[in-house]
Parts: sequence; C-alpha cells; structure tokens
Amino acid sequence: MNKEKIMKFKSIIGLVIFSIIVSFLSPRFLTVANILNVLRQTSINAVIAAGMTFVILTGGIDLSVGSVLAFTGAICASLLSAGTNLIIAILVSITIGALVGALNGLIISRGKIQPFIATLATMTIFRGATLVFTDGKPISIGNGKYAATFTKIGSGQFLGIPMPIYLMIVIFIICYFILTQTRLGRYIYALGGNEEATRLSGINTSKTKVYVYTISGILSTVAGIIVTSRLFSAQPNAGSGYELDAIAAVVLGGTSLSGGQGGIPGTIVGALIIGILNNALNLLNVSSYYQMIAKGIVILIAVLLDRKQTRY
Amino acid sequence: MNKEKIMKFKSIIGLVIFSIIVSFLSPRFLTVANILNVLRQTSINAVIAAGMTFVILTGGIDLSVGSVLAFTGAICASLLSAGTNLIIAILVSITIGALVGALNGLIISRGKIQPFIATLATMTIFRGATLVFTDGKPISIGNGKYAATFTKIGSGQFLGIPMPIYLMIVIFIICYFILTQTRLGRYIYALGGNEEATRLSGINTSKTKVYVYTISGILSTVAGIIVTSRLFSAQPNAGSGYELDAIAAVVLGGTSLSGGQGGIPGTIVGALIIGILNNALNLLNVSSYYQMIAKGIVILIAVLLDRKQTRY
Amino acid sequence: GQEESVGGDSTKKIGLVVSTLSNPFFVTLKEGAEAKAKELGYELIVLDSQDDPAKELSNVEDLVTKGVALILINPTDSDAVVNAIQTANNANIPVITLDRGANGGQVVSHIASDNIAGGKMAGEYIIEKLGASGNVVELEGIPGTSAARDRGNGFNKALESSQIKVVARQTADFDRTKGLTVMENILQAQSQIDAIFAHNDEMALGALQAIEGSGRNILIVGFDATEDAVKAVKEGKMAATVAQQPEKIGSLGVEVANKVINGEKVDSFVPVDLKLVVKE
Amino acid sequence: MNKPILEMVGISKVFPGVKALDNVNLKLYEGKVMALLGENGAGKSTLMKILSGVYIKDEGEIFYKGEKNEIKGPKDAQEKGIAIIHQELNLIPNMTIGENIFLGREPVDRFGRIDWNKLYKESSYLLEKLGVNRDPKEILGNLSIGEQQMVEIAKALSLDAKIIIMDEPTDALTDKETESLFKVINELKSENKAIVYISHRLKEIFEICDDVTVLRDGKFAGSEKVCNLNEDKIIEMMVGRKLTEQFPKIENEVGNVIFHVKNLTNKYVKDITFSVRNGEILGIAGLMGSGRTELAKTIYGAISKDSGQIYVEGKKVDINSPKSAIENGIVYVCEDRKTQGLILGLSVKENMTISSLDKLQNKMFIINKSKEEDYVKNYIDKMSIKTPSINQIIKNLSGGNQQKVAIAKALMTDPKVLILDEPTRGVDVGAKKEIYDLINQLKKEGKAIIMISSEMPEILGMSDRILVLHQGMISGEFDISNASQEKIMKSAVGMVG
Ligand SMILES: Nc1ncnc2c1ncn2[C@@H]1O[C@H](COP(=O)(O)OP(=O)(O)OP(=O)(O)O)[C@@H](O)[C@H]1O
Ligand SMILES: Nc1ncnc2c1ncn2[C@@H]1O[C@H](COP(=O)(O)OP(=O)(O)OP(=O)(O)O)[C@@H](O)[C@H]1O
Ligand SMILES: [Mg+2]
Ligand SMILES: [Mg+2]
Repeated sequence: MNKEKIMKFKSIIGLVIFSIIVSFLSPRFLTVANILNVLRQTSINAVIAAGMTFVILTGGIDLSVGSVLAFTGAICASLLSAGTNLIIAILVSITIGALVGALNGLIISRGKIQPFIATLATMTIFRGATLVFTDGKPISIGNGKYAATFTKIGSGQFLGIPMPIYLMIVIFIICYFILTQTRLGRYIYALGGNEEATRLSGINTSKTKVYVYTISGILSTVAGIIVTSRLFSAQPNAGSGYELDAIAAVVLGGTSLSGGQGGIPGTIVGALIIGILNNALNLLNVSSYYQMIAKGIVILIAVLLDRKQTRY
Repeated sequence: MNKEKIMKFKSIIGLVIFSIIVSFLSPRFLTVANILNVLRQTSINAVIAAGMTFVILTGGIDLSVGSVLAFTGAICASLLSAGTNLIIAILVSITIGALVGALNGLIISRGKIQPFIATLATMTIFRGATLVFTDGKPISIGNGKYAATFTKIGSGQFLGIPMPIYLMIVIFIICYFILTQTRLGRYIYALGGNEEATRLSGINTSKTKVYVYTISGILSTVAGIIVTSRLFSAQPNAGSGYELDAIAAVVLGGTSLSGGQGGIPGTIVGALIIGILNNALNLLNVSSYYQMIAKGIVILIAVLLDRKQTRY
Repeated sequence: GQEESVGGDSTKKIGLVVSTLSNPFFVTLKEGAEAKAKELGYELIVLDSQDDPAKELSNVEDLVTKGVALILINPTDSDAVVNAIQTANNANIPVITLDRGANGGQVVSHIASDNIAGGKMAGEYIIEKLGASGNVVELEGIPGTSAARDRGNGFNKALESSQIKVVARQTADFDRTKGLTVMENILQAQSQIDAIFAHNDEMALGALQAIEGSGRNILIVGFDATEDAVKAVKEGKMAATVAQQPEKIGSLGVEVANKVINGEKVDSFVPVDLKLVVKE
Repeated sequence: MNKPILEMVGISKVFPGVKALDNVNLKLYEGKVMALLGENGAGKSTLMKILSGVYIKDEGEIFYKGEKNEIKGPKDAQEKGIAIIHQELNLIPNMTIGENIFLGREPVDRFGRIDWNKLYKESSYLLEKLGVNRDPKEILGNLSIGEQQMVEIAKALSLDAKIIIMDEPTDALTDKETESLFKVINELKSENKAIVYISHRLKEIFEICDDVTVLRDGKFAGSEKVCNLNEDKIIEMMVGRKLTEQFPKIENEVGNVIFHVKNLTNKYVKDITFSVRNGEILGIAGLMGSGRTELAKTIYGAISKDSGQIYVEGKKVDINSPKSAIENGIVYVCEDRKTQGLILGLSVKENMTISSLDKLQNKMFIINKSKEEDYVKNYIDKMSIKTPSINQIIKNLSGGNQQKVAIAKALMTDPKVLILDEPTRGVDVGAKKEIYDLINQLKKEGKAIIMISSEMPEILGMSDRILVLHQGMISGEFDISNASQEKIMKSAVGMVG
C-alpha cells in the first residue's frame, strides 16, 4: 500500500497548492465560513462519489446515480408533503433507492450486460419514471408536520457545523470500514483486480456486484435526501450530470476505472478538489464560459499529477 | 468470425421484428418518405458512432464528440458567414476537428490518462471554447456567397435521396475498409485485444491511439457540418449528450467496450435501432416521459439479445 | 381508402414541439395547450426536443410524416428552427411559433411574451427598489441558450442607465441546486449584495435557500412565475418574479391553431402580457 | 490396493465444436500422487476443472468417499475438501500475498472485521513451508511469475483439503523451487492426502508420482503404476507412437559475432556484457527472479535502459522500443504467451503477421491478403502448426501450437537475433521436440539465438554456451563442453566458481 499512500499524498499536495493560490487571489477563500460552505456543498457529490467508489473498484460504473437521486428525492418529498412520518419517509426512500440499485446490479450480473450500457439505460428509465411521477414539476415538501424537522438534515447545524458535513463524515467512515476491514471489501477489490480469479476462489461475484450497486443506490438516495432537504422540494431534473462529477471525484482520488485499485480516502480528496474548484471559480467571479475551460484543465492537471507511474 | 456473424444477425433480426411491430401500429412507418426520413435523422449519430467505433475498438472512449461537433460547427459557420469559400471553410473545420481529436489522443497516450477522464475534461474544455468563440450565441451561416450551396449538404437531395444519407454511406464504406483492409485496422483490433502484447509486437501503440481519436474528431466534425447545414446555423450547445447516443449505437452493434471485438456493420445496425426507436416513439405518439422509459427498456432488451453467450 | 381515412383523421391532430419538458415553465405551457386542445376536441401530439435543435428538426419531420394538420413549435433557437419550419412549409403544414420566434420560414402566427422586455422589467423593478445605486448579482441560465441571452440582455440594458453595479455574474444552469451552491459561493465572496436577478425561478428559489441560510437580507427577482415562486413572493421571501403566463401561451396557441385550421384569419403576432408578480 | 477416495467415471464434456472429454475415468487414492498426462489439449485441465467445480460435466459420475456426489461450483468443491492450483495464475495483482492466499476465506472476528494478524501469521507460515522468502504483506504484482506460482500453491495448501489438484505447478518454477514443492508434496502424502499432478516434465513424474493416468484426444488412454513404466512408454501412451531423442542437438559451424551487448544497466540488470555469434545458441539460466526476462526486455526496448550499448553486425544500434528493435533485426518471444505474446481474440493469421504487416502492404497501406495468406500458410507448413484454418481464433489452439505461432510471428520479421524466453513453457513432449527441431533449424540458418530457460535439461541439451544470471548480474559463463547442472546451480545462487 506504500505506493498508494504516496499517490494520495500527491493529490493532497496538489489540493493544498491550489488552495494557496486561490487564497491569494481571494481573501474570502480561507475563512471558516467559506470552508464550511465548501464542505457542505461538497457533501452531495462526496456521498454519491463514495458509492461510486465501490462500483468503480469492482471495475464497473454507475451512470444512473443522478436519476436515482431525483427519483428517490421525489418519492421522499411526496411522502413528506402528504404528512408521512419523517423516519418512515426516509426509510421508504432509502429502501426504494436500494431496490433500484439492486436492480442495476442484477441487470449487470445476471443479464451480463456491460455496466456502462446497463446504467445508461436505467439512467434514462429512472429519469423518465421521475418525470412521470412528478409530472415534470417540482414537488414541494410543503408544510407537513415533519417538514421543518426534515429541512434540518440539509440546512441544520450542530455546534456551528452544518449537518450534511456530519452525514458525509459518518458515511465516509462506514465506507472506509467496509472497504478495508470486511470481507465484502476484500471481494470488491478482488473482483476489480481479476474477476475470473475471484470467482474461482469460491466467491459469489454476482452477489458482490449486486451489493455494490445497491450501496451506490442507497448513497444516491442519501444525497437525494440532502438535496431535497436543502431545497425544501424535489426537482424532476435534480442530479442530471452528477454521475460525471462523482466519477471525476473518484478518478481524481486515484481510483482506477478498470477497478481493483484506490479507495475512499482518495475519493474524499477528489470530491474536495471539485468542490473547491467550483467554489473558487465562483469566488473569483470567472465568467461561466471560461469556468468550463478552467475546470477541464484543472482536472487534467490533477489526473496528470496523480497518474500511475509507468511500469518501467 | 462465425460467432460474430451470428451476433450481427441477431441484432438485425431484433431490428426487423421491432420494425414489423411498429409498422403494424403505425401505417405511416413503412413509407418510403419515412424510411428516408429515419435514415437522414440517423446520419448524424451514425457518423459520430462510426468514429466512436474506432475509439471503442481500441478499448477507449470519446466523450468529447458533442463538444467537438459544436466547436467545429461554429468555426465552419463563422467562416461561411464571413463569405469564405465553401471548400476552404469545410477543410479548415475538418483540420481543426482532426487537431482537436489528435490532442485527445496525445493526452491519452502520452499523458497516460484514462480515456474516460481525459475526454470528460476535454469535453468541458471544448464546450467552454465553443461558448467563448460564439459568445454564447448561435452563428448563422448568413447569406454569404456559399451559404446556399452549403445548406445542400444537410438538406439537399440527389435522385430523391437526401444528401446526408450518401455521406453516411460513403463514410461507413471508408471506415469499414480501414478496419478490415489496412494495417491501421489490424493495429486497432490488436490494441483493443491486448495492449501489452501489441506493444511487444513492435507496434507504436501511442501513434495508433492518436490516429483513432483523430478519426473520431474528424467524423464529429463531419457530423457538425451536417448539423450546421441542416440548421442554417451553429449552436453553441449543439451536440450535448450525443456521446451517449453514439456509444449506445456502438454497443448495440455488438462492439465490446473493452475493445478488440466488433466493427462497423454492427454500428450501422445500432445507429438504426436508435434512429428507428426515436422515430417510432414519435409516430406512435408516446408521451415524452414514457419515451425515456421505453427507450431505456428497448436498449436493455437489444443488448440482452445481443450479449455474448455465457461461458459455462 | 386507407390513405383517406388517415387524411380524414388528420384534421383532428395538432403537433406541439416543445424545446424541453424538464423545465416546469414549458411543462405548464404544454399543459395549457393540452387543456385547450381537449376543450376544442383536438388530439395534441407533444414532442420534446430536449433543448437540441437537431432533435427538434427530427421531431418536426416525424410530425410531417405522421400528417398533422398544424404544428406548434416552441423553438429551441430562433435561427436553428428555420429548417424545421421550412420542412413543415414544404409539406403545406402551417406553423405557429410559441414563446420564442423564428428568424425564417413561413410562420402564420407567433405567440409570445418578450424575454428581452421581461429582463428589462426585472431590471427596472430593481432600480425602483434600490434607488440610484447598489450591488446586484445576476444568476445566468445555461450558457448559450436564447432565454439566458435575452433575459440577460434586457436586464443589463435596464441597468445601464443607473449606478447599480453587477458585482457577480455566474451561471447556475437554470437549476435550483446549482442556484443554491453558486449563490452560497457568491455570498462568501461579496460582502455587500442588495439584490439578485435570476434568469429563472428555479435558480431564484435555490438562491433563496442560500440567502436564508446566510441570514442576509437581499431582494430576489426571478423569472417565469412558477407555482413555487409565486408562493415565495406571496410569503415575502422573493420580491418579484416576471410572469410570462406559459399556460396562456399554450392555450392561445391551440386557439389560434383552431382558427387557422378553420380558415379564419389570425394576427401574425399575438402578444402575451408580461406581468410582474409582486406581493400585494 | 485399498479403495479410491475419489472416482470419476465416464466423464464427458463438450465445448462448442470440441469434444474435450469423452468417457474418461480417474481414480485417486489417499496418500498417493496420481499423474495426469497427455498432450496439449488432451483434456487434462478440463477434467480437473470439472472436479473443482469450474465446469459442469455433461455426462458421467463422481464418487467421493464412496458416495455419489455432484460438485456445484468452486465454493462447493472447496467445502468438500477439493483444492486446485490452476494452470493459469488466478491471483489478484493489486492485493497482498496474504490477502491472495486467504481470498474468500478471510478469518474474521466477532464484529465481521478481518483478523489481519491471524491472516498474515498463517500466510507467513505457509510461505516459509514452501521456502518462499517474501513478506506476506507485499503486493503480489511485484513478484515474478515463479513466485506468484508459489503463492498459488500456498493458497491451495491453506485450504487443508483432502484432495489437491496441481495443474502444471512447476511450469514457471526453477529447480530450486521445484525441490521445495516436492518436499511439500511428500509431506502431504504422509498426511494421507490425495494429489493429482499434471506436468509436461516427464522427469518429475518419476520423482514424485505413484500412478499415471493418460488422456489422449479427450479419451481415457490408460492407467498404470509408475514403477511399471519408463519415459518412452509414457510418451507412447500419450502420443500413440514412439518419439526419437528429446534434444536432437546439431553441431554447427558458428560464425562471426553478430550481436553484442555492452555494459547494459538499469533498475533490473547491472553491467551486462556478452555477445552471440551466427549459428549459436546462447542459453541463459538463473533462478526465478534473477532478471533474465528483464534483461531480454531491456535488449528488446520494452524496458528502458539507463546505460549501455547494443551492437548488431558490428554497428551500434539505438533501441528505445520493440518497434526499433525489430527494425534492427532483434526480436523477442515472450515467456507468457497468453498475456504478452499473443492477442487471444485474434486469428492465427492476424497474430502471425502483426509484427510484419509493413512487408505485406501495398502503397495505400492496404494489406495484400493473398500475399499474407501465402506467408502464413508457408509458416504453418514449415512449423507444422495444427490449426483447422488460418482464421481460427488463437485462443482455441492448444498451448504448443500457440507457442509455435508466437515463434512464427517473430520469425516473420526476418530477424538476425532471436530471443526466446521459456520457449517450451507448458508445451507437451511432442510439441516440445518440434520446437527444438525448429530452433535447431534456425541455428543452421545462421541466426543468433538467445534462449532463456528454467528447465535445466533444456538449457544443457540445446545451448552452445550458457550464461548464468544472479540478481541482475552475470555470475557465470560456461561453454557447453564443460557445463554441468551443479556448476550452473552454483553460479545461479551466487557462489563464484
Ligand atoms: N472454455 C473453452 N471453450 C472451448 N473449448 C475449450 C475450452 N476450454 C478448453 N477447450 C478445449 O478443450 C480441449 C481440452 O483442453 P484442456 O485445456 O483441458 O487441455 P489440457 O490437456 O489441459 O492441455 P494443456 O496441456 O495445453 O494445458 C482443447 O481442445 C481446448 O481447446
Ligand atoms: N512490475 C514489477 N515491479 C517490481 N518488481 C518487479 C516487477 N516485475 C518483476 N520484478 C522483480 O524483478 C526481478 C526480476 O524478475 P524476472 O521476471 O526478470 O525474473 P526471471 O529471472 O525472468 O524469472 P522468471 O523465471 O520468473 O521469469 C524479480 O525480483 C521480480 O520480483
Ligand atoms: Mg491444461
Ligand atoms: Mg522470466
């Protein structure tokens, strides 16, 4: 794991250098308020990216995360606006998110369809389902009994620190634990490293796949709940394009798209790079056209810094 | 190659069955006018997908095709509106498309960056560049000396058949020829089959990669010229999301995303499936939300039909 | 026999090509049209261009194939729609444009409210509220879209005459979530903000969350008058939103279409009033 | 004799187009090693994959401990006490040695956490037992193929199974590791385990096995006690005829020095200087991980060198990629044909011509297909490659024939210097002889040949001169006239003299 450590180190150094440059350009950047702000904003992408890390470690990809986020967010909002109990609304949403993720996993493992194309299809299907469900309009969580409590999830604070930050940290700890300390974690790395060898070692690779897509579905739902809570409402369009940000965070964190290598700590760094980048470009008031160019170039540089050393 | 032939056969059968069902549901579907209509509509995706086939055969992916389409379309339109000679405008655009594609190839081969993330970054960069270039406004090809001739490319007919259909057919023939009859074609399949073995066989794999992304850039530009010609103008947002349709066409055609297997004939079938699907759903008056669901499901079914036999 | 029955049937069919159906504004427009079509006994075929002019063209081609009596187009772009309109023209199918105009082809009628005028209206309202000077933020729509362009142009034109300064101009892609995060970032960067103009209500509502979170007091003006935004205005959370009455655009579209099909004469431009929705 | 612990009766298995197994029988006894022999493609691995749950048999029955049994999958086999060392390495390169050994059976504590201490302690113990001097926390991918093979063996041992299948375990091992493996096998025998041993190295059969079962073309060709057999008899059972001498060494007039390496140095090799003459075979011996493959790849330009020069025909050549090596008349045949030598999804023809398409194209970069076909057919004849057609996917060929295609690919570039890395790894006796004949043929044609091999008889039987590597440096050089196994081994472990 030594090599990996150095690699993580490198992207952190990149992150630090970048932060220093920005803080010179904008004195507001390194204030406590802004740091909390960045962390809170990052939390949504970070939570999705945590799930995406599991998927990518197995050598898969999940393009449907944004649609799942929108779908479960809409379900949660409609339950709450109907006055359903907070806990029930959340549990129902997460269950649906898990089922939808498991469906992805089943299509991929049982149907033997490449993850890219399978989740591309379900991305379209779930988005269509969301639009049908919401009739293309936002669903407000309304003034139901539990609405006020619900908004605390996204907008509340504890000890001066926004709730989504706690949520993000807890999720990262759990994910880190699963990946490093449990058998499932080993199987995920093994699957990404060599699927055939994993299967021959007596591991049920189909089950492992279903698990990772289920985790991705659950975490997309958690992100959906945060978004819904922050906006008091669920948007039928929510999450479009989020898959790319999540994948970028994972890859920037040094996890290989071919699977088997990388992990959660890298993803944290990757999500922070993207979060800070968006924040910095806004703070520096870079015009939106040039923002795109800048974002693309920074991602390229970050990956270049972080790429694996050639073998010889 | 026998297995491959059967596979192609299978997706064609799927296509035929689907067409028969649709033609029962909508009598307008199987008219000559509508078939030409479908083919013309398919041409844009088909041309991009032809380039994408090269890239995917090497085991890569090109997410930047839509941005390249917009960028070169804008350049072409601005040249034409300035009264530049038609041929020069087209040649300049194609040269720029080739350079931009080669840049992708260089980043991937020299920078050793994974194609997904490299072209994700350049997708953003080229889109930003397009917005800067056009200032976010569409560029009309105007009434310049050559504008009228230019619009023939997309909207003209010859012997009652729309020009883009001829263009598509010629491009497919050239691509098929390159892939099956030339050295480059062999190297592309070899690279996708086993990169290390290809390198050890004395092949310059970097150069091969640069070639395929250059081809993809050129064909995106051709698609951009068709779009610009059909719309009388270049849109700064043109082509967003086209990468997914092109990838779907390639995969539906039986080309494996891991490279080395598949080819142009499959891609034709794949592009037709998507084109016919869009047309049929419109003709059948399926509401747009349900269209998404239907499209996703049909893609899943098509891939399921077409997937490789299980290994035992 | 068959040809005739299809043709006979077609008098009852109208096509509606909408630029996008993942934006509540256009969903409302569509619903207005649907309600009116039902009332007048038409079958309305709604197709979604997903903000892609090439898809729009395909949609129109498919409608021509299907043989509709008239096509209502809500263009994705005024230039790019021209070929689509000509396609319909060539098939002798009359075209009516909704919300956004076309720069060519034969259009029997254009039903819209003016985005530039709307942007101006928002700018003038802010000038009225702030007085001669102040700091404003502009949240822009998806770069390159005509709505973002026109609303921005009108707004900035209005501000030219005043001392009001645009201290930040950032895109939030017409998206509520992005409106929230981008506004949060701008709030970090700018210590003095008096007002904000968002190119649509979605972004305005996102920005509203950010501003409420920051505890600052900033005047918010949105655009579109969606249900949620009107509610926010009523509650005093937003200052105003420019109402384009999308429902009315949709229903007027079908009404005019009905007249065209029945051979009645129609105006070439049917304006739909812009209204500034403010708290009574 | 006592009753078999496991009996396979009338096993058949069909793959699309191939009847891999046809009514095959196999009996295993406690405390005995059963050799499973046969030519490449005879069905040995297939039979063992059925026994270990990888494939499902089409017909036949399996009796285990006297009872009829079905083996449903790899996990089921493991649970029944059947362990297998697969012919192809089945390991995860990015994981540690220990993680690989216990993959799928990680010890966990009460909270479902992996007990790393236990895992690494037991791994250490297993590695020690096999004489592998590696920290179990090392990443597997950094090990040489031979060492990885030892990890694979450790993994099978860790199962503590009743039946242990070893499918060509010594394929990538040198004599030293083979010895440690045999020690372990003898221990297993004394623990009353039943072992299946597959190998193409017949000498080993007499060293370690008790019984022999032979397959021929997927059919059961007989079973016999080792003590009743000799090498020739086994070969006759396998191929159905007698073979002439194994190493048909030819004497040849060696020519001038055509190839010369001077002070070649990089991360893997240090200060390597040697030369090869026309019509000479230079054997390179060494222990596993001594850097032989790296030396070859450095010469070939696949690994960059830090310093040193290479001369071909007296001219200094600048080699920085395999492409430039081929252009300068040097070509390399990889030790691992499946991952580096061949592109398994392409056809025989496409594989064979991939390095020499520049000679087969016309001005428009179009491949001259009829010329290509002629070339390929010529090599298929010359090297007697068994393939149904030149368009057959190479994956479907037997190992020996695949190896011949890999050599044909190299020869088609018309090289002056040919580097062969383990040219007969995994190749059956018959095909081995054909490859030796081929190498001799090339020698006669005046090519300079460098042959890396871990098989001592092969090195001694084929080479004119032998170079020994130790830790990336040349530790000995012998003319064949005064070389012996002992001398080479001494140099290989770094003892001077
Ligand atoms: N998955 C498969 N699909 C199709 N054919 C196969 C498959 N696996 C093996 N075969 C074929 O079955 C036959 C037996 O192969 P097997 O691998 O059992 O031979 P083997 O005796 O182990 O040979 P070797 O000594 O080369 O390892 C061969 O003809 C081979 O090509
Ligand atoms: N990718 C790698 N990273 C780090 N070390 C490596 C790598 N590949 C090989 N090595 C090390 O380099 C040394 C030389 O290995 P090499 O494979 O050349 O040995 P060899 O003599 O050819 O043995 P073999 O018979 O196993 O092929 C070994 O110590 C091996 O562990
Ligand atoms: Mg075998
Ligand atoms: Mg070696």
